[in-house]
Amino acid sequence: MNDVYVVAVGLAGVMGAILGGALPVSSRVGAAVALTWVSCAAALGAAVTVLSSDHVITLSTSAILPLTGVTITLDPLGAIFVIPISIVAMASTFYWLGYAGHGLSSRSASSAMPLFVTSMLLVPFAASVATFLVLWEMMALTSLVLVLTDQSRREAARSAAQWYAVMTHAGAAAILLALVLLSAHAGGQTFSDIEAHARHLSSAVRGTVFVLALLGFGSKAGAVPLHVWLPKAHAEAPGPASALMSGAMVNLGIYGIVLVGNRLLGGGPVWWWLLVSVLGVMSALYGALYAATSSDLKRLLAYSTSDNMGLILIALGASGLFGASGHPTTAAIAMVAALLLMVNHSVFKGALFLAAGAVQVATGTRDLDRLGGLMRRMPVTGIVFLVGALSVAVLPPFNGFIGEWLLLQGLLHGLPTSNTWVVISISAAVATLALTGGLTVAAFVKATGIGFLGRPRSDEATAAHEVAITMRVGAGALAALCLVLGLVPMLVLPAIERAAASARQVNASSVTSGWVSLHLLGLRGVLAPSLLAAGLASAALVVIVIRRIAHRRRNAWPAVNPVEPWGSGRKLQTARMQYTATSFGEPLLRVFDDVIRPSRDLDVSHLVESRYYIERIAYRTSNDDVIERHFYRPFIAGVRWWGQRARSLQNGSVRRYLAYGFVALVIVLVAVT
Amino acid sequence: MNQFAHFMTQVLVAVVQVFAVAVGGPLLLGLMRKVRSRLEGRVGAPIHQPLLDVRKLFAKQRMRPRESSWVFGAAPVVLVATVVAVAAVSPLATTHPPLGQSSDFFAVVFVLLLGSVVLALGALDTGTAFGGMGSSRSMTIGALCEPALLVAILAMAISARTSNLPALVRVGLAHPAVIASPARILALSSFLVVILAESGRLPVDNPSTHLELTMIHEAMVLEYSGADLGLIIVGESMRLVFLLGLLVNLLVPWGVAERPGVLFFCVGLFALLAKVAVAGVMIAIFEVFTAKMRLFRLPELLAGGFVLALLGAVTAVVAR
Amino acid sequence: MNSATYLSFLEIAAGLVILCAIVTLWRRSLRAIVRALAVQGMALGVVALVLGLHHHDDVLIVVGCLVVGAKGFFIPTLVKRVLANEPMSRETSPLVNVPASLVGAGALTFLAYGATRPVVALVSTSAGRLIPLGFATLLIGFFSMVVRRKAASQIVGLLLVDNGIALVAFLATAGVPLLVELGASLDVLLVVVVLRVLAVQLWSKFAVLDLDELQELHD
Amino acid sequence: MLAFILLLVPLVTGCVAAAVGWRRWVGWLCTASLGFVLVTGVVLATRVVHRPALSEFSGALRVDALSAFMVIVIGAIGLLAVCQSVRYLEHEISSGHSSTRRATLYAVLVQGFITTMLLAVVAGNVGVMWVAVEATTIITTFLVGYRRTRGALEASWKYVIICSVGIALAFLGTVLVYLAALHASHGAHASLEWTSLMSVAHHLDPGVMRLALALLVLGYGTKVGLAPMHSWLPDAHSQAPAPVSALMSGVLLTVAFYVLLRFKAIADGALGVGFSRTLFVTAGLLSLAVAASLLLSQRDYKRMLAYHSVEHMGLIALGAAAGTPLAIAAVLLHVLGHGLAKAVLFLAAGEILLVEGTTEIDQVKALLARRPALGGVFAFGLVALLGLPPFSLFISELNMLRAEVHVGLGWVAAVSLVLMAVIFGSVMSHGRHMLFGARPDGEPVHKSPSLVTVPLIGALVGCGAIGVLAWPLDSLLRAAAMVVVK
Repeated sequence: MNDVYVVAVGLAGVMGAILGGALPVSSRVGAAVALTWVSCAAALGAAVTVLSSDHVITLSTSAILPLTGVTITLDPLGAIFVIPISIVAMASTFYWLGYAGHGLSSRSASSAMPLFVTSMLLVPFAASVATFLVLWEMMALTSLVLVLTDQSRREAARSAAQWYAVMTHAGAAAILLALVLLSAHAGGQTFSDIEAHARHLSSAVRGTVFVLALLGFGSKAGAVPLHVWLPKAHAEAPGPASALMSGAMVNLGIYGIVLVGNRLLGGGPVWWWLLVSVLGVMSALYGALYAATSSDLKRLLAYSTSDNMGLILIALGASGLFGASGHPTTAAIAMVAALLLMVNHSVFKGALFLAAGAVQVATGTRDLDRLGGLMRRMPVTGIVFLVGALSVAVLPPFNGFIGEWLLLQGLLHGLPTSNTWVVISISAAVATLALTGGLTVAAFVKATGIGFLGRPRSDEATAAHEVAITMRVGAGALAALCLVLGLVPMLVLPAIERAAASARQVNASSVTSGWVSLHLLGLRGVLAPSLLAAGLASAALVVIVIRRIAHRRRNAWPAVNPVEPWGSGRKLQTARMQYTATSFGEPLLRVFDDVIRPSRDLDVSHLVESRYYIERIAYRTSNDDVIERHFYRPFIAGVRWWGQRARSLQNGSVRRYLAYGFVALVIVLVAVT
Repeated sequence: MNQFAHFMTQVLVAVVQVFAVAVGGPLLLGLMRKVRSRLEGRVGAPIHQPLLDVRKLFAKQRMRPRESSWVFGAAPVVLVATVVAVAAVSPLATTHPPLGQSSDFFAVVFVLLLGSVVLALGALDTGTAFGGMGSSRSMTIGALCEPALLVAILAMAISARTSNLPALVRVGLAHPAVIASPARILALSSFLVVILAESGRLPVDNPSTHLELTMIHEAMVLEYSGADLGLIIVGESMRLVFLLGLLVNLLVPWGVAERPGVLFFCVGLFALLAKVAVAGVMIAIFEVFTAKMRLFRLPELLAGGFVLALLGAVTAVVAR
Repeated sequence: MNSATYLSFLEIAAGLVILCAIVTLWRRSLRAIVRALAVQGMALGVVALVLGLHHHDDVLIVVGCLVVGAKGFFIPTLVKRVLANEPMSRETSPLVNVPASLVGAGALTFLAYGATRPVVALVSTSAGRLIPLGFATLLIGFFSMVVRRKAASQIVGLLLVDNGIALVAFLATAGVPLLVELGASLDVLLVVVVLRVLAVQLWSKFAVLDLDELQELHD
Repeated sequence: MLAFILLLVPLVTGCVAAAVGWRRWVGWLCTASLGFVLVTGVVLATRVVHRPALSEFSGALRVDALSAFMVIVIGAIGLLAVCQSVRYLEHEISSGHSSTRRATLYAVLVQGFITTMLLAVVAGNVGVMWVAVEATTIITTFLVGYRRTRGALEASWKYVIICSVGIALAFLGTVLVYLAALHASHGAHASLEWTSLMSVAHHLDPGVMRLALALLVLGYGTKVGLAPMHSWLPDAHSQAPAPVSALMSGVLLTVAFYVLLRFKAIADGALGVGFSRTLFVTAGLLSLAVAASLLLSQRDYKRMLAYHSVEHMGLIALGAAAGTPLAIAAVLLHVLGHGLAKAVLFLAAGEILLVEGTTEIDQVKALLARRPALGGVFAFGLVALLGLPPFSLFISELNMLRAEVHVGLGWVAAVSLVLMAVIFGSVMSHGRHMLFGARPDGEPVHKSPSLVTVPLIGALVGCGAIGVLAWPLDSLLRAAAMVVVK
């Protein structure tokens, strides 16, 4: 029975791809979405089955994939990754129904989307090296096709696709090498073989494998400094695709690290997890900083993805560190926090990217400096974005807060019991967590406030209208889920605990309990998210009532009177006088000047007649990615230089070509004797 | 029946705490102004003047900028609601506040942060340069405050092995040595810096300025009028009282009601008000002798707060 | 034929093969080079004949006669036709000058002796001691292909390589099986024909003589 | 008789073509002859996959699983190339670049080319294999120079000179193997039969075999396109008519590699795997490095494809260096997958050259927008060639790497992955310039003839299918691998 789920996931995806590529434009998106839903539903069914019982789905056949065959196993760890992917995928594809008319109904896109979703869903099912890698590469390839949707119109999309393709390929090569090393040393390519043998490998091999896997999967998760493709590709992908990439695909990078580090290798020494934590700290800080100073809506969201993945890596690292120093309870809490952060991130980042996609559809731009006033024009999208923003800013009563709280509790209780190195790194992690928290709040106040509030800053924003109903429903569902998970985290926590136990290869034991208030078992930590929310709501109600009573009692003013705002005495206020995203981020940019090193360009042209009169002032700042500028660009330039030099190897002279052979012959003769 | 009585008691405690904070807030503002005036050689307005101001504002017309959305109107409500919600469940007058078991320090901080965020959004919704400016600056300060605040809480929580607020206060009562421990001293000094910055006091922001270019907080609320402005004044002053209340209870917990009983509670309430008043007076005296810092020198101050907190956390771990 | 005369004939013929190879490096006149090639081909045929007579191997005698005919007369004639196109039939400026080439040839001969030690050890007949000469011829031929610029010189170089290999084949194994030997010879013949056709076309259509002009296809 | 008929059919077809001259139906007849080759290959495969080798004419022709597999490769890719030749020749004739006489010559030569390749893979005698491989050089020289432009003649000159030297070295290697075999069997019944060489492999003199194998790798490596003797390859492949490039790159290189595999099996018997592993690793890594370096600033898309062949031959050499049954099976799968993908790409490149009139990457723009079908085929071909699933090159590369790590060549796998990533980056960048971009205003969307696109899409689907489905190739691959691995 359970095998049916697996077959259905794969089959529905392939059928969706075929129909999406073959049907006429009127019906292809509908068919693709329907089959994607079937695929998601089957995956969800499998995941729920696994999580609600101790049953593990396994399936293997040698009829598919020559020389290796396919092995499928779904355990609780995999299942917990399947769930958010399928939820985000269902919402995004439903949203796609409305988005399709805006340039996402080509054959290639309709064919790639179901395949993309299916390969993402199946990655956690994979239980052999070959199966995993094939699905992993399929996922990369199909998402690349989606990033390329706008290639004929936008140079940026082409460039993003190239960055994405090359970085992903390099990452996949690292993963491939790691898994192949494991399988070669373990003597079998199924994960169960590897698990059985990996503990007996030499520490050098284990360390190499872990570092390679961390690099490869870290790049997929957007960990700094391997993140450079992410803000480009996630920003350029069309709405539903970017939601899937940022809300679902990056999770699989985390999955890979847990899979290799915890499951296959069965945990490791302290330095592994210090490395993970350092990667997490860098990603979180860097991502938050760039999110806070970026003025492109989707780029901001993408950097925030790096930031959130950094938090998850910190949690994973903390879990490993606590585990390695013998503190199972805090290790368990940190692992649960990591997985909860992952689930939460999927939901709110999905909602945010879908809302951003809606903004792009309605206004044709992602530039925050050209937006504004959308809350009145697109109320549903605006609320979705606001909810997502409050979630990502870890504010109660939304879901982001629960994960952050759990992580803080894990760190708090783990700290006093650890050794010096762990203490130092965890303290740094806490400081990072705190700083990124603040920066994220600033970033999302900016995104919401500049993008949706105030006055429209361009004609496009002025003319914006609310988007199609399917898009609103798709995005709204995720936003609603943000609230639900924020109020009742117990909906997912038991499943996450089971998955965390499976990841750490211990017997499942609860670390939290309570539907209304969340208790940490064995530690003094309680949170009552739903009571908190109820308190907030009733307090707000009371305040509103008081405000209304105060009004009614005194006089009969019209409720609220719209007026021109104050402009230092100036009568006319234009939208251009508002703060823009750039000016909003300016103070932070100044504070972190030394890190970001923005290039500023002040261009003053004076009147010819007198230097005291100024004709025009042009001021430009650009804060392109400093890691890209200082590490990637020189590297690319170096490779290009070599490419130019190497051309002389093949300069056309037949005598030179013969000389190669002659020299080779002489060398061979000398070597053989 | 007994449960119902217990429930009603809890509600009553909550209401009284909230009421005390709500009335105490404007009164504290008045007190601080009074002290300041006296030190500057003026008579100054009566201490209850802010209460009168608020009453007056509630009677005035509410206006909103032409292009603003519902967020503008919701901001003051959320601001007040957040303080009310946390004031109800925090160990202000008693160490057994309603829902005290789940009154978590982190949760309290994030709920308060929700209020600031919504206010900043409301400011951006005005569609004016001042709103954006105030919002941007306050968010910058907030972003730099948060690390100090979280690490300060962590430093205190590490030694107590919990971030539960009543438990933190009770630890101080049970083991006075904890209060004098370097970890808590460092953390509380950092907490103080954060309180000053967050509630817009000198040297971070001048609450009495009306010069647009130097305004931070005032720039944000420039467009609010009538009951909305009244709510903001109440909300902001409540937040100050609440945070000072937490600070004094963590620093000098004596007097707070440890056991149930009306008498204990009243003593606790009175002690709280007295301690907060003293703290307010001290802040007012400090403000007389302090000038506002330049905006771009603020990171230095807040970084100092952050380092204090971090040192606190590290000493807490080392001294475990 | 007694073994002493057999050996001295063999040594003279094999020595002639390598001598002709060195002559091709020495002389600049293309006609002289082709003449040396013809002599070399004949000497090679003589090696096969001597071996055939000594071992009473009729097949090898036939092969020897064929080699004299093909490598001594037919192929050089074909190569000469290429020269007919060239007014200045001299290798004017080789990449490495003549003295250096000769030194190089010496070094290559040393290398050949070094490299063929296992082969000589395995063969262990008196004829087998001459195998390094075949290798040396091969290497010199390859070397001259690298340093010479004219199309005809390259063809000659290729043929030197081929002759060197044939010498090794005769000396080491008294000839590979006939079918393979015939196929190989036919292939060499065809290659020369192909090269001649190409050289003629390059000259007649595009006036290309110097191989350094053939640098249109490059990266 | 099947192997003999297999050789006879393309030969007779070539004779018929020579006799009647170029007609359209002759083109289809030639295609049918390749269809016959493919079918025969499949039939042979079913006969030998689980049974001993077929032997005809007292061992002169010998078909085991490896040969049968190579016949299938030749048949499949030959079919594709020959059916595209029809369109190529008709276009050449109609545009005046070629005459009927020359078209006849082309058809005859292609059939001869196929025959010699088939001979190389079904011959039981390594000497005959050498003769056949050398014969392919002579025949293809004329095919490379078919267009008789200066570039074509230059390419054929380089091709024939370099390959002749290389193949001469291979001959010397063969002679030395024969010498060693003579001494191993003490003069009795020494022959160049592969089976008899294998039977005495353990007694062959190691010193001579080392020299022989080195010369063979260098010599046949020239035809395979392994560095440092690869240099003829970009010129010849870029100048030859597209179907010929497809045949050369897709099949000829791997036929030479097939011969090398046979010799490797003999040498491994005499020397152990260490020596051949060193040689193959050196050649493979060098090829990868050369391909990576020269692909970086490549400006000609046909040359780009040619260097890609150098890369893949390097990968195959590395796989062969590992030498386990899994590695060889993966190598063979790679041979088929690479052949199909490369043939598709060269044919698509030929079509692009035909319609765009240039081979410069910079001059070709926005193919996907302007010519969706052709651009799509080219794009998917590149995807296949870059080793992404579902195409079979991914799974074969994966298994080759697995085998390499398994035998302790982990560093080789790592270096090759780095070089492959560089190649991925540069090919991606060239592909981006050719494929992506906007259609200029006013230019209509061009349709490509279905005669071109349908077979190419079919081949791509085939390349994907063998990468996904284990049946029916799996058992053949394993059986073929066991032929050369003991």
